[in-house]
Amino acid sequence: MIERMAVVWIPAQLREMAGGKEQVEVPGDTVWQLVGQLEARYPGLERRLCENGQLRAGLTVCVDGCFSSLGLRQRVAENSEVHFLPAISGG
Amino acid sequence: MAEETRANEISTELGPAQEPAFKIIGTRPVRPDGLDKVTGRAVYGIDMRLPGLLYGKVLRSPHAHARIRSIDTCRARALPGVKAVVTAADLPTIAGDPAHLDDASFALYCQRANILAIDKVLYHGHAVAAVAATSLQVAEEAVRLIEVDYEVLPPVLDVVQAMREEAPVLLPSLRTDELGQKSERPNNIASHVRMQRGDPQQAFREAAVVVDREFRTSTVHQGYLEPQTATGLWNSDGQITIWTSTQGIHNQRQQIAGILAMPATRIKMVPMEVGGAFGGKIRVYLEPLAALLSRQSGYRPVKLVMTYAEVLQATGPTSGSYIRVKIGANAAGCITAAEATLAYDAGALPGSPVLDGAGILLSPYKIENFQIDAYDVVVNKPQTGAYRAPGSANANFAAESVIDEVCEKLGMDPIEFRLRNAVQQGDRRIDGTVCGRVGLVETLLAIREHPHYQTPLTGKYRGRGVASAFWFNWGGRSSVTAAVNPDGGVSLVIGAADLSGSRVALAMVLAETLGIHLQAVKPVLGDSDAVGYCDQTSGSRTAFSSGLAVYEVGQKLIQEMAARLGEYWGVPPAEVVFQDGIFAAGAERMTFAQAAAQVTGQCPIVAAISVHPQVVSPAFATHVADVEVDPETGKVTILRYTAAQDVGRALHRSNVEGQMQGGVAQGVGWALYEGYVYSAEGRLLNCNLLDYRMPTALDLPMIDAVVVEVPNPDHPLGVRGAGEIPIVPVPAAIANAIHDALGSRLGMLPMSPARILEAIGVGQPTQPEVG
Amino acid sequence: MCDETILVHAQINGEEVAFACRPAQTLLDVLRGELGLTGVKEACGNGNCGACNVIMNGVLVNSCLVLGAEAEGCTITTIEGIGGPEGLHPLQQKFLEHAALQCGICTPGVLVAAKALLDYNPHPSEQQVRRWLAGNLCRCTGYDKIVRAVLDAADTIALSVAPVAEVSSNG
Amino acid sequence: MQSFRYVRVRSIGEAVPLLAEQACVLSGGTDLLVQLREGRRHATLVVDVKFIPELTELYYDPATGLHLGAAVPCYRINNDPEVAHLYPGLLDATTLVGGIQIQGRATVGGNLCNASPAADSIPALIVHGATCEIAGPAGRRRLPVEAFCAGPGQTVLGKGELLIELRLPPPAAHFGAAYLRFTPRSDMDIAVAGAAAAVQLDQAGTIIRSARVALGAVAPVPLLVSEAGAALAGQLPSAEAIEAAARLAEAAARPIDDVRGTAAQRKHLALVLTRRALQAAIARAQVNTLGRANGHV
Repeated sequence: MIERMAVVWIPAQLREMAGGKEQVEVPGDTVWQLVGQLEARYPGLERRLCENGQLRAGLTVCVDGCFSSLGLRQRVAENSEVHFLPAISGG
Repeated sequence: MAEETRANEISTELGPAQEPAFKIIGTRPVRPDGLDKVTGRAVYGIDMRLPGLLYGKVLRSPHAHARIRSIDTCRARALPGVKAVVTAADLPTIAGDPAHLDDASFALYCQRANILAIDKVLYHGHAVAAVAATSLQVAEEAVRLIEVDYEVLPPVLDVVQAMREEAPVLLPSLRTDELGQKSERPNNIASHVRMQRGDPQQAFREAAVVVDREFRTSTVHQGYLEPQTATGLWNSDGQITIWTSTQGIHNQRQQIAGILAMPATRIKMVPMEVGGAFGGKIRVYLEPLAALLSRQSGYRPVKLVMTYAEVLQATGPTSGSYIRVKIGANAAGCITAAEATLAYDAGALPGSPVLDGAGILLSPYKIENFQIDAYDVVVNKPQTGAYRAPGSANANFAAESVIDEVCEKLGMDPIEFRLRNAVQQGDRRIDGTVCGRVGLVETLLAIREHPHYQTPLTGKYRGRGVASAFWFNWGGRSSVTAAVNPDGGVSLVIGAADLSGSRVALAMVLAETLGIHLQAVKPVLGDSDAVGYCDQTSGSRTAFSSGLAVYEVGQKLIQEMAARLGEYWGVPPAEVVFQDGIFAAGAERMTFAQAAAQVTGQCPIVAAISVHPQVVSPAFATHVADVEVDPETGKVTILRYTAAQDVGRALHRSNVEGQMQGGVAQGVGWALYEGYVYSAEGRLLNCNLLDYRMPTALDLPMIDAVVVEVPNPDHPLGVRGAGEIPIVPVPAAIANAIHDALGSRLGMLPMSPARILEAIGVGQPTQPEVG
Repeated sequence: MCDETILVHAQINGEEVAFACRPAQTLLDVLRGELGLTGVKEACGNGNCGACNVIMNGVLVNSCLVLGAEAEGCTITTIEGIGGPEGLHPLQQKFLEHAALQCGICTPGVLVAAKALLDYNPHPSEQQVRRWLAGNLCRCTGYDKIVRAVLDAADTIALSVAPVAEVSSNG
Repeated sequence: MQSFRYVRVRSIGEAVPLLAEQACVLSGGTDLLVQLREGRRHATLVVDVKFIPELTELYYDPATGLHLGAAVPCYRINNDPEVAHLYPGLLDATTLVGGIQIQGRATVGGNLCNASPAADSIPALIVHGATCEIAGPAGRRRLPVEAFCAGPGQTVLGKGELLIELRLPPPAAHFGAAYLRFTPRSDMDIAVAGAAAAVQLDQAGTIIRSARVALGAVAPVPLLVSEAGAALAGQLPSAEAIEAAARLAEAAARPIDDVRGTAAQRKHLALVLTRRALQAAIARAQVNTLGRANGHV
């Protein structure tokens, strides 16, 4: 069963931990699985993005231009682009 | 033009996409709630009256930074007519060592500490205690009788000084967050976020032109005229009702529930008319105090209204900031590299809009190599709140000033330069995501072809400035309920606060969808128990998100009525067709009103819809300003102002123009007149509307609002957010116009007459107003 | 210590009214409190915003800078006294048609000021409207539609040969 | 607002004895009520003087000049054809104070007694050569307006004394006066700096016989710069003469930094505004043959 591959854009402050890469292609069906794969390759990275099983407060995940309200449970498609961005709501 | 220009085909013809024929959307009907506003009958939060009402007053700190040793309220409690006195001791306490709180506890600590100071006062005006009495006069007297023993500490007010090693530390449990990693030592930098792509250093080395400038901007306030107010009743059954002037009844209910440590369901928020907000009425200030005072006074209603001095000292102005921007471009006029450092003061508690500023200042343009560093820094000033595209007008002022200088050095027309670099569908945005269909190019073309830009500006000390801008916009959760009346009218209950005319705009969407007259739709605001959860009205989201909910509730009503008519006509519902307000199946036909009379008899027709749009299309704008500067006094007069903005689809055309004109006016105040001025000890010196100068009718010309409509493919009606972007490019457009008039560039906001005189060599340099 | 109260007689919006007020109470407090005329708004509280405007003896004033006691024997018009049983004043109608208001908190003060202007100068220029309304802050509209609505109302009144309004004598 | 008693007096005789204790005079109230509310002034008694006939008179007598009651509100001055015709400097000031609403209440007497260094009407009164008519327990006295202010918010009024009236001498032909101020916004602001100038030309309207220059917001009190006026006497109204006088005004200015402006800015504005006030005053003097309207049309 070949899993779907998605492209995760690594936030600038975490690239050092991720061997300096701007993007990393990892397999997974949900954002949570992608983060697990990244943690396997680059230990310590999950703790920077998540806290007690949730995305850190102030972060939101954008999958293919869609700001997901599901957070880590958001499903991803083949070649999905995943970005971790600041949550902004405006005034 | 140089040969290797980036292929940037621009559709130069400006025709609108083919327009679906709307009957009501896009027109300018009179708003139904307007009558009460022009006759003085509209009831705002400050107009609240109840039998047995008590009046509250807050004691505020005269110091910018001090430890509270003790608070003696005995004499106040003894004053005849005083019914309740509260301090931070009356707030639920937070477990754990204040110096080592986890993120969630620290956030709750900050919320509570801003309602009533806990152990320390952190800014001039910080609330220390509150009193409720039988009259405002008695309450004011009682506040004077409260004795507080302060240990005054050195304040830090300027964002750059606050970042230094030796600066006094405001919050012992605050450690710098580097995307999930905390610094060892407590300090005033709450967080640092970096955005980076490509190799900016290499790109700068290859650039034909590089401009690197520093900017300082002052703290400014939203300037709504109705001060913060709240009337609260904590009843003997434990249920709380709050009448308030807010942008978000459900959001405030959650805040109050957290602060008072109680379930949100026990709190009912009743939305009164709001006398202006612009982002400043999202956070709670007086609501928890009203509730606490009400319980302690034997369950009597308590009303608090801030004086305007309190509004300026102790609500949520936006950040004073330090911004450095460096931009490189090749000879062909393409931006090849950019660097920016933004340090925003968050006021006393973390949470400045530095990430909004960092996210927008370069976003109108395609840039492959950039690095942006954003610092959120606490200082002894009131905690910053949101203000119309928070943190963006000051960031745009910095970036668009540097871009104007790059154009000047390249000898390029500022619009041509922006057209060459404008982000379009398919391009990679600064935040890394792929850009959808947007309207920046169309706004640039609209300005280029506008009579204003086509008419040369002549005369000494006169100048023209251009600026473009990006704003994210926001989707958020919206809920509406609609019920069909037997006469074919429809009541529409809206969750979103109506700050400037959204009731009529949303009623227009429903009337258009149902093919009925606008007057047949009754838009009303529901209290927090009468309508589903609705995020606050902010982020330019209401027309976009609540508009989507209203469109969908209209569809649902039609389905429900079609199904009932199917039963009535004895045909499968799928055969019942609805077109231009007429239901039909075979030979059968009924107007909406006829159908309503019939089917509501069978069973009432009600529909409730909640939405949370996930794809949010950003707003773009391009403005042009003509100014004249008196070189002897430094006074700036705005001769002409034109704003072009892509709104996707205008619902109520006058409302959209009004948002543009109002945003420009606030931007003019930010650019030329407004700014907090603090004493060295941290006292706010201009906490009144005489010395906190907001533009008057005499300071502005007519403002030409050019409504550009590039329909948003991710919305059934093509709507995009429009409320915030109008303020963003204004300081930059005026700064660039002043440079065109005088030849010198100003790096500070406000561009006050004294600073303009200094820029042309009169008088000695003024240090940035401490504020 | 409750200080003595003063009984004040005045004509407000065409009706003879008597009210008791403390000497330190402003006319604005009285109008909104004792008399329930909450159309008169308090924003800045010290004469810098115009939201509390009333016409007193034909003169446009900030009611926050007048003591209740000073109203003795005066004739006062508030927003509630503009327009009447037969319908809206042309200014009110034009403000609605032009969408010359958004949040509306400044609107009562602006309408009272605009009425005082048109009583004094029935054909003002744009600049005269702007000078006359400079004392009425508005944070929502940027003033554009307010000025257009006042100019439009002036034309409408001139056309309709409005009844001769008592002439206000502001400077 | 802390509480106080209010009394409406009908005569000077009724007012003077009341002013002895911690009382203050209420005429327009646009400064007093703000100060009482913000605790910058304290009073147990407020004496409303708006109903004393002598304080509310406004008339011109060719022999004695303009009689301006201390409690006459600005709007009455703005609407008075005599003032517009004969005292353009005063009119410049009274049409600038606050906004239309403030001019509906604020009085020149109140503006003078408030004694703000940045007051708009005081420099204008000074260049018009106004004198103050004061009543008190020891009877009446009169003094030139430039001697009335003693410091920021302080006047020379003794205990129980009341300002009754300002008298502005009748101007001769070829007299002209003007008042200008600088404010960042076009209205509603308090002067960052102000300058008034008055010029009396000779019969032929060519030589300056005498001149007076006064500045606002550049010293603890509104400042008569006599050396600037003296320098102009006997001169042709040339750019050089005007510049020299303006330089003297700049030199006399001793401004401070505050929330409204910087000292350097005010020093510079003293020069610029004096120059412009003199130009305006001279232009008005040249056309003023006491026959035709002068200044405000």
